Amino acid sequence: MSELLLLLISTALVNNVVLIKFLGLCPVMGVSRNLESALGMGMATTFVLTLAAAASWMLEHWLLVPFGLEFLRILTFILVIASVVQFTEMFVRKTSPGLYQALGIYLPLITTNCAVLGVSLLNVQQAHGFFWSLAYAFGSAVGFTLVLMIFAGLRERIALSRVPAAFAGAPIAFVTISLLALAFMGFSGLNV
Amino acid sequence: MGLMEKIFTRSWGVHPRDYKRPAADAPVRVMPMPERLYLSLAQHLGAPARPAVLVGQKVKKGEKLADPQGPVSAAIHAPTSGVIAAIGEISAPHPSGLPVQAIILEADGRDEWSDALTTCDNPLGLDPDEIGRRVADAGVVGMGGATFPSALKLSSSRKAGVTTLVMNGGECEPYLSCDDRLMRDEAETIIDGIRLMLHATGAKDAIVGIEDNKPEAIAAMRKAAAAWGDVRVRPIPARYPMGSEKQLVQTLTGREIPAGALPAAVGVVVHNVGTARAVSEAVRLGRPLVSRLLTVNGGCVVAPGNVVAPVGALVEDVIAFAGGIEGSPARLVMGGPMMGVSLPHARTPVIKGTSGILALDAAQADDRREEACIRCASCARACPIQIMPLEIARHIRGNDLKGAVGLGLKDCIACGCCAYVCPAHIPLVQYFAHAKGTLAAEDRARQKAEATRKLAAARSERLAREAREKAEIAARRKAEREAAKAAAAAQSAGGMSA
Amino acid sequence: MMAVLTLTLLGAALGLALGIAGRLLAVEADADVARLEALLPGTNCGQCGFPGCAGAAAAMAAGDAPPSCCPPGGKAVALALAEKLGVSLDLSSVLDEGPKLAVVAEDLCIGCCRCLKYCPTDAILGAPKQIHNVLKEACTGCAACVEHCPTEALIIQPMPVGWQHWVMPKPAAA
Amino acid sequence: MNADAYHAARIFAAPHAHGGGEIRRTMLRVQLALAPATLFGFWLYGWPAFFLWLLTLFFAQVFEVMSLRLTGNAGQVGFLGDGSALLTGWLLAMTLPPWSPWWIGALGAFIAIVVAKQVFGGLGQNVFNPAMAARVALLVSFPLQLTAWVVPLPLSGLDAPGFLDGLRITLGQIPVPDAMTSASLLGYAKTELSRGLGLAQALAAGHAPQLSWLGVRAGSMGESSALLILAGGIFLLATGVIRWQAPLGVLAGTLVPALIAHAVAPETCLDAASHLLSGALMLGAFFIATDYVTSPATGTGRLVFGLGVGLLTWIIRTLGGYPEGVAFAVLFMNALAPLIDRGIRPRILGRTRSGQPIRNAGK
Repeated sequence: MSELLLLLISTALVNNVVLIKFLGLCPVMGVSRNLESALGMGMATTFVLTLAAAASWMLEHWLLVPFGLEFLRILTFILVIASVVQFTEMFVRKTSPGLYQALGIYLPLITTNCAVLGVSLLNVQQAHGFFWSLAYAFGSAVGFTLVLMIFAGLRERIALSRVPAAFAGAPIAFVTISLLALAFMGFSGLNV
Repeated sequence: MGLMEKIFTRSWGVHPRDYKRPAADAPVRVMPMPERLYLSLAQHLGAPARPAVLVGQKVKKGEKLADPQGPVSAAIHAPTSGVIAAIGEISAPHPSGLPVQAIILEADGRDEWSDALTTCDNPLGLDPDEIGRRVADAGVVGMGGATFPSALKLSSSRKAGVTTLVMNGGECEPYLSCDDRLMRDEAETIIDGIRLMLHATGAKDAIVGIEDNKPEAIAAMRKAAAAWGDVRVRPIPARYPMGSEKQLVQTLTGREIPAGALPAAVGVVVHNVGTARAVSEAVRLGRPLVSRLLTVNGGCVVAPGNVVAPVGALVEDVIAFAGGIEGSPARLVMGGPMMGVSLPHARTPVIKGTSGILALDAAQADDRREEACIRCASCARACPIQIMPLEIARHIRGNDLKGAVGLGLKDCIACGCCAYVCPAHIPLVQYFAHAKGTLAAEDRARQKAEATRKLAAARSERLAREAREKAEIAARRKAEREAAKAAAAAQSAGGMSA
Repeated sequence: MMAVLTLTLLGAALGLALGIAGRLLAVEADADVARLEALLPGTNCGQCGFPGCAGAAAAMAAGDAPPSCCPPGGKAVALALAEKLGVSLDLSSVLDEGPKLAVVAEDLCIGCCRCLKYCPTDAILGAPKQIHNVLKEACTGCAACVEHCPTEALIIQPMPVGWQHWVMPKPAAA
Repeated sequence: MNADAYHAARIFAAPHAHGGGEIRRTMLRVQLALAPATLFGFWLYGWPAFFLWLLTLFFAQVFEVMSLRLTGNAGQVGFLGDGSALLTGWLLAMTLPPWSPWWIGALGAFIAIVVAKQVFGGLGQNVFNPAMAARVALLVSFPLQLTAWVVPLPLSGLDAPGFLDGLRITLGQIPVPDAMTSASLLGYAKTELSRGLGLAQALAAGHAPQLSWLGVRAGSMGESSALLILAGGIFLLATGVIRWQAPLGVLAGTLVPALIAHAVAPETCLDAASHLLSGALMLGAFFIATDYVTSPATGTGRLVFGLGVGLLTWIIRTLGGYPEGVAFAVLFMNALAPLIDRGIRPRILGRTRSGQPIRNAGK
């Protein structure tokens, strides 16, 4: 139990999927303009990541390995991820039209969020068991959501700052996230 | 303030240097009647009054010049006897200096009271509604500066069933001392007015809150109130904005007024001590509100002090009477320095709510360049209603008015504490005033859009109906013609067959 | 062979699942146009170049018109539309000089009554051979009447601001 | 002059009075509070420390003025400006190894002033503490230079460098002899632990925490004397420049876990006094975590912020890869500050915490 907790902390902070592994930067830059949509995006991605990790584990262990089809891994994983994203999109559209509008193109783009595929593949690579895979995916997603929300909070503040015209918009966002990555480096080597 | 207190207490408000003395200790001077008076038709909260006199008409002191228009409005009376010279525009006592409709009265120098005034020797025997009526007839409005029609406040308090009458003798604004002076000199009249207001509102008791930096006023009021069990005088700590309704009620009664509600929501009604005096004068002597005590003060005033000035006197006349100006004033302010309005020039009239006229020198006005906010949050600590001025101003700066409202912009009482303490000299109150004004303008635009949308819909409906009617008429005509034709054909056919 | 079969089956299974989910989570075609139209002034003045406010709303919903296409609406309407449409709006592109008003030049008006029938809000009062007048409360400043006046007696002016409605200027940012 | 000659220069909004507070004065007070510890640092580490301090301040101000010129905001307040850049440079100099070469100071000043502050729009607009951002960037980029702590000279047998030698050390012409460098207490503890030694054994040899109060030991100027830093902090508290929430939070955030951990595992966890008196904790508590711009605006928010800084510092020091964690902890909490500000707001008078008007409880 405590090992699972440590895994969560480790994946969320020490090996943060965004700031240390540099996966899933597109939605972090794209959907961090305000906190509400960042939270929505984080939850949607958490859902997709965890579900995709579960589905891909089952796919890997019940289909690909028994039939010797490992070469289809990336293809089938993407298929599963795309379906989960499609489902999430329908769900969000039905339950929260406002969030659906706010997330815009970035919602279907979760499909191409490399963090999702990356985590699924890492799970296979590191030969995690089923629950371990789930925890690993969930921890990564929590780390993703954490960074997304912190970054959204910072950008909300910066949006009202007197940023020089040359740096307004994307440049200042990159400067900010680089400094944020510096802050996360403090966790490197954390013995948990 | 002790060191530990300074470090650990969460205190609202500010302790500005008050500049009240020596003006407060100088005896009251009565200003001679100027040759012309300019009576703004909008000198109270609500709709402007409607003139009830004609140009050239002779009036006596205390005669009604303008009637209230609508439920929230107040009558205006002649401050002296004379002739109506004109009804026209004059620069409003307002930062914009935009014109306002005014009755211009040429004084005849005799200053004769009208002989139609209704006096009353036993006003406590009157019906409470009758007191309200007489107060309304006298055009009494709140003298603290908000100028809400007092009669309306009396009657609505009665309806709301308030139990406590809080009398505002706080006078927390620096420089001003007219309420202080009034309480020292006319405590008996004020107490009488308070007792009339108790009668009119149905409240059980009255608490007079006076800041503890006015010991003479406290003593005078205590002495005058000693005879009455239902009027208590309570010293309160001197702190700005103690005279603000929410803060005063909380300090005196411990009750917190809900946001957006009147004090009546907690069973309290608040009146200014100056209003009590005006009520007493109106009911006992039948005298309408035609003059008031105001403080002339500031570094550029030669002889600061309190002056009885007729409503409608020009600011420049009042200042000239008070000894005139020395040096060049950095700002001319009507009201107190924290919430008063800066005047564009001195050719603007005194109104019923004018509690002071200040000619501030450069050091007092402290007009410095705005720097960037360093988020020190001094403003948030000073804010008596505990909003976050720094955050709200940031949103307004970035044109995010919706965000500003979400942070409590509409709760702001514009007391000015935030801007007073800001080390970056950010004009926070100006940001808030701008935002509130813009939101109000948007509201008006929205209401107008609603109205015009209805008009447009009515018009297209009318056009459709007209077209339909035209078509019906055409169809009927056609049918008639065809019927006639058919009849004719039948006739001719019949004729043929016959 | 096995690979093809697996992929086909997988695809079919996921497709079926999504199809069912699509049924269960169906969202009715949203009433975008109606919601947009509700935000417009509704005077059908035609300044946007579309046939009436309904036309403009349809064009905006289809993305053929920017949210700033309504001149009488000004900044407020443009902002509301942009929010509904979920697009960001460059406020500098919106020409908003504040509310406007049509005014009759009394020395030019010949009382021909031609303008009356073009006013979308019936804001012009007038009888034949009488100088016309514009009802301030009803006029939206849409300028539909201007071109129909034979003597150019109708002028669009900014709405005069009284001191009660005066807005404190925003501090000049340091 | 007569009143009728008066014409308002422009539209003035209320209030027409001011309490007299000034940004420049606030900055000056903080600098004053830093002075005793700094002077002590000069005495302790000699001329190189002074030159590094001077150069860092100089470069900070140069970069500030240059940036203001470039963004068109220059010349409004004179060369010294509001004093904020000098303060940033000063704080940075306090955290650097005192014998660092000049370019460490210059680069640090560049990162602090240009990258972490002016790019965001200058004073008040930055989201990360400039001095700490620069310190972390330097530490990550030049770990060797940033951990070369010299032994305090008054106690060492070596002669203190003179004016010229000091200048040459700062200019990088004379390498700092190995014999004169030593690990800071936290670094030493970390290395010894990684070598498998217990703390009791490791600390027996010469590192006495009691010295921390006086500060006569290897380290930066900012950690040299906890006592003088504390005195500066109390001065700031007394003058109302800072308030108690953030410092208390930082100290408590480190103290509590340190006490517990040391009681449970004295061999692997440093004692509380060492934690409190070493590294940049005191400086961080009173001078860094109290930075208005990058910390939350409410008292409660600042307490939470401080607790976070303190706790993260302890975690990084005890469990992490770096011996010192104040700078990282501050940066991380800086990033959280906007969220804390959104979450913790004072209750508006007449409203409940959720923003609804209160019910008439008083009636």
